Amino acid sequence: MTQLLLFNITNGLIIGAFYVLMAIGLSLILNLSNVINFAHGGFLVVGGYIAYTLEPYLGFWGALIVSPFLTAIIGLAVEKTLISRVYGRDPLYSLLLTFGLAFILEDGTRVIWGANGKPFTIPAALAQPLSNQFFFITSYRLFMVAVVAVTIVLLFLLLRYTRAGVRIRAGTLDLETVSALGVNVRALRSLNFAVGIFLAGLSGVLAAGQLGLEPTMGAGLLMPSFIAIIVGGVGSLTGTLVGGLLIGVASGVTAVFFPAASEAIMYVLMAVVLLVRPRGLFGEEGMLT
Amino acid sequence: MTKRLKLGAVDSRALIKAGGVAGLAQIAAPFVWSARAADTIKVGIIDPFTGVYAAVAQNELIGVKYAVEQINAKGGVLGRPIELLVEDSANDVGTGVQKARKLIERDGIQFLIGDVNSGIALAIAQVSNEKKVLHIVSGGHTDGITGKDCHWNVYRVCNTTKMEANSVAELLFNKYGKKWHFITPDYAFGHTLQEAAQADLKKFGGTVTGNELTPLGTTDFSAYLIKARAANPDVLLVLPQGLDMVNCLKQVAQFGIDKQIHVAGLQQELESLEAMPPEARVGIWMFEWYWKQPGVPGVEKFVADIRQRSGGKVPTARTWFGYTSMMSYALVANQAKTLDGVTLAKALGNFELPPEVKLQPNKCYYRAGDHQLMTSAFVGEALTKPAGDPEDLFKVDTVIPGDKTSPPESETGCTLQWPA
Amino acid sequence: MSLLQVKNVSKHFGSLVAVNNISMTVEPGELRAIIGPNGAGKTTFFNLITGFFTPNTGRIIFDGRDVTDLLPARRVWCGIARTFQVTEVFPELTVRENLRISVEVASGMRLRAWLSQTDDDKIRARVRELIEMGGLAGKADRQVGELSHGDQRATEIMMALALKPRLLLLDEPTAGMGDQETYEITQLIRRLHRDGKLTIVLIEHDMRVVFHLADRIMVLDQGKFLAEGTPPEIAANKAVQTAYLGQAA
Amino acid sequence: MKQLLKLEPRRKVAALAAIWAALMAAPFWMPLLGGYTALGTRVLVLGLAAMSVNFLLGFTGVLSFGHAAWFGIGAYGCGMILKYIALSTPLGILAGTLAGGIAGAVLGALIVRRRGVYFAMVTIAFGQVFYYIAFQWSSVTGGDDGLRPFYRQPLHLGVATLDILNNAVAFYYFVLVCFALAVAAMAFILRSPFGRTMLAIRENERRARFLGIPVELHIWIAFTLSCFFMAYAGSLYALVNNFADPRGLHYSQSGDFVMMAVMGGMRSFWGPLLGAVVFVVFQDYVSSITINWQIFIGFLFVLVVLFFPRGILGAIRRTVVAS
Repeated sequence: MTQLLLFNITNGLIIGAFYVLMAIGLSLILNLSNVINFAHGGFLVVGGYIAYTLEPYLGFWGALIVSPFLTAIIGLAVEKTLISRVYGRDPLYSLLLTFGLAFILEDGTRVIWGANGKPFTIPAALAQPLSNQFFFITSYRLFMVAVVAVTIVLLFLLLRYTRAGVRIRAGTLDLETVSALGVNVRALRSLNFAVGIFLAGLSGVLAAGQLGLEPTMGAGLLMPSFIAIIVGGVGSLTGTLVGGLLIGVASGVTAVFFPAASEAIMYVLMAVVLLVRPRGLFGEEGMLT
Repeated sequence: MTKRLKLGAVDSRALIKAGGVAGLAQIAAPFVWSARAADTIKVGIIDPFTGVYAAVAQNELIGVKYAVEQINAKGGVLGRPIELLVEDSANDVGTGVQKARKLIERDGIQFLIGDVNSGIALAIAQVSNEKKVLHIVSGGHTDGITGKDCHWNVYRVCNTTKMEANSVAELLFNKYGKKWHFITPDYAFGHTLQEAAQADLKKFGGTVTGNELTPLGTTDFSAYLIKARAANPDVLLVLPQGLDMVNCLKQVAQFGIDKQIHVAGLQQELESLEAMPPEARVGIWMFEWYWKQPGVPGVEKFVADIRQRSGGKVPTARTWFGYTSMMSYALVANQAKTLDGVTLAKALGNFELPPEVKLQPNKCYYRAGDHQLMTSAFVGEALTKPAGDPEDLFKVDTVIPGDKTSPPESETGCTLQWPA
Repeated sequence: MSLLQVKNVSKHFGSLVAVNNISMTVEPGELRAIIGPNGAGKTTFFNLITGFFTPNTGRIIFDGRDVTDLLPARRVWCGIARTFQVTEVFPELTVRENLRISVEVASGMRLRAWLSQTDDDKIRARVRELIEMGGLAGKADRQVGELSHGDQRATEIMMALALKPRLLLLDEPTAGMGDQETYEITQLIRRLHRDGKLTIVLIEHDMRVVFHLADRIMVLDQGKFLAEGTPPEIAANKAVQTAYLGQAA
Repeated sequence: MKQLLKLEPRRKVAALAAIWAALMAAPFWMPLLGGYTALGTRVLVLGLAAMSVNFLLGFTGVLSFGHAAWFGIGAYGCGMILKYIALSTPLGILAGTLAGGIAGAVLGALIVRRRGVYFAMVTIAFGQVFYYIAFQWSSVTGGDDGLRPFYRQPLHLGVATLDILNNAVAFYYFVLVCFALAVAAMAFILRSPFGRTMLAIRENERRARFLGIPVELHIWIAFTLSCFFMAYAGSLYALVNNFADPRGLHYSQSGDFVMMAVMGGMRSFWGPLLGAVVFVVFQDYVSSITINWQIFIGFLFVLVVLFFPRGILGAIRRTVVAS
């Protein structure tokens, strides 16, 4: 029993790491631009399908690197033409806009790649369990965790040590002041959005290696990311990180004892956090409330 | 890319052609349909063309359209051409019910096909029953449709979950072993499928080491697989369908579980196998219809014709479901020389499908007592390496006739209430 | 007894001390002005009195009752009403509707789903009275958002007045106004104070307004108390001059 | 409502009369335009739901993106009564309305301090809780297969029996009466002093607070009322379908309701009904033509957000004012 529990906690952390990658992208966009990006799952799927299309030409590794960039470029185009128009307006409009975008992206992938799922092949070296004992820790899942870890460390370094990163962080706290200091807020938001979509694209490639690649796969992954953000606290990327891992573990462990509640447990966790600490685990008082 | 766009275009074109001139008026002025010619026989199909069942629903539609083409080329039904009206249920009951009412109340269809989703199929069967319209459920497997929720006007083409379980159980038991562990999708379809398989297993004297109920839409199966492996069974039965099954089998293969435990399941579909990487295509399964049947009359022509209409893809079981549903109506109506729903529903009982429609070696007929089509099960193994054709992903071992897999009529729980 | 006693309140945001150990006593019927250079902490001090923020230290006693920990709405019920530096009204509603809401809330009818004819008549009469008093008669049925700055300000003051407050706090009532509007608002405040016997505390930058209206003046600088006294006393105060000149230089 | 419909009183009366006349005659004129009675009934129910969302969104300024949850709970409540307890349509509606309303009241108390985009997020997430309950507690709710079978029951009106089960037109009028009751209640509340405090909060929350309105309490009441209306609409929806299924609780359903409200015009009382008409008919029409109708719906969203943020009625009013 203890072993089973231990297995599932480790396993939950692995799942959580994946939620984190998606949630951080969502969180970046929410924090700076006050936009809940419903289309995030759609971009994830696009990233997966682009990787699937590139794989025969560039191989898995090439696709892994190129696909997120292409997804980010699509994201940037969407931001420039559509989303930038609703900045500063009632959040209602950005919600509806990205909601509509989600429809377009899902049906768009269906038009381009077909409704049936696509087999996305990962290198044989990654498709192996590490040991017979810990069979659920495959090299692919370890690789996934490593990619997530490296990406997040890089992201935090970027936010701390580059000029744009510092501005994004400052803008999260007080956009008006940043704007008053002469920073081009428009460009900053575009960059930030592109980074967020890059992360969605990367999540898409990673997900395609483990899950079935289908136009509808993004919608199911969106909600856990939402909850990761709420549990961690809106406005805090560290919070999103912790929140994602937490719900991963909670859902992994619940699946053992009470599988019907493995989704619901995330929401229960969220409800408890909201009751005890309304701003989330790492949320700043007053932010976005 | 152009393939899909073409299919979209075909939709409206087929709509127009199917009804001759009539359809054009509908596109141009959908709300003023009284102007349309009235000499066509309208047939409706409701299926989830968007959402998680989109792929199988779209294949079904290809089959229905092909059937309409064939029927109209041979003079239609009672000399009148069939006009096909296609409606998307969007995998939503409310939408499905509304579309059913629209097709029946406004468009005045004579015959209804659908839905892939069992829940929606049951809901629209309620509507078709209320309106006394002949209805064939093409792709919803839940037992109730031809069991305790059966209606006089509703027939079903695809298998019941009991039939699926009965077809595979014996082979699985003899070949793989007697300790079974289930991964079951947590909804009615999964429950009945699992119960049926478990009952068979008990009959043979085997044991169940566990049953993991996985919520529909589960993406990560690792927690369940950890538990299943710890139970150390001989066979792991993977019962989820569609995307869930793809996810599950992908993870099974990556964890190397298939190298320690036999992996198998009941219902398998070409759509799912095609969505999986080679290493995930393992185990014993049943197909409800398979495109490669050397020596069976009509199959080769059917496959060739469908390939022409689907951008080179072979027909799947779903394509055949759609085709058979549509053909059944035309055949029975031409035979009975009437469009009256009650008469046709009566005539379809014990109706046997001719070779060019059944496309399988065994006898294939609608059972009168529960309105279930006695169709064969194609039991065999999934192929990691395609045998020749890239879409040949399954090796058929045996083809078991439907009346061997189906429980007797008396056990289905169906009592048909015919209108007075 | 004093109407308002503020005792040694402080408020800091992180390391920034916005209000540092300030006390103030306001007598019934008094008109008190608070002045000081930008960043002196005047508005924060106001926000502490009205419950927008809770002070880190110190107490606030209103009419003998400790209101330090009460929520804003409760302080309004005690009789403290305020206006804001940037006019806060209901812009898409008419002047009449703005005032009607205020009157209904003040009459304790805010949760009512139904008004009797007598109640309705009373409310309408009171709204008319306030419209007259604020000099808004010709504009009563226009959306407040479309009105001039001065009229919006007058509406806001009338909304506060509709609450029948015992203490009215005005945060820079003439901010951003032309001479004519400033004059009209000043006259309005004067009427409320002289004729209505209303106790008023106001923050103001325009020294003409301050010296014209105030009974007593308190001066803040960089969050700290600098001086208090009658207008002539403050005018003569060396520290005050330095503070203002210092800022000017 | 004078402030809501900025039309001359006489024109307002005429407009109201026209709306009710159109609704009452719908079963007769709709077939001429290619509609069908069931579509009319559905539009009424979804329109009522959109108006309930707008009760909160348009008149209190609070955006709930999880309102489908209350709609769905209403549907399940009504369905469960009919299926398990009693064969009575009114009892079903009552139970559904209470179930959804009370659940909304409890949850509202939990989240009423959140604002703006955060409030929207929290409502989505909590809405999904109920979705998952309906989806996964299959022994009670029927899970993904939905709750069935149950049938709306004929109404016994003392002297006569109204067969709303088999007579589509009779059922339409039954729904219309239910619709009228709810709409009248909404209009009544919005004209009351409490209704005006809702407007006050929408217009300027800070001002409202410093007028002495306990804003959280008032938002909670408005939220709860809106949940009751929503659950009421949901109960009717269960009767329309003779079915309740989890998709009715999903956040995408909430999105559709919000869209109807915005598309019709959130500042106006009748806007959401108009939005529901346009949305449902558009979807019904496009999805019959192409299986890729979702793209069109997506573009409709984009179009409305970018070019008609005030909705159809808002745009019309603007033109009227400008001319």
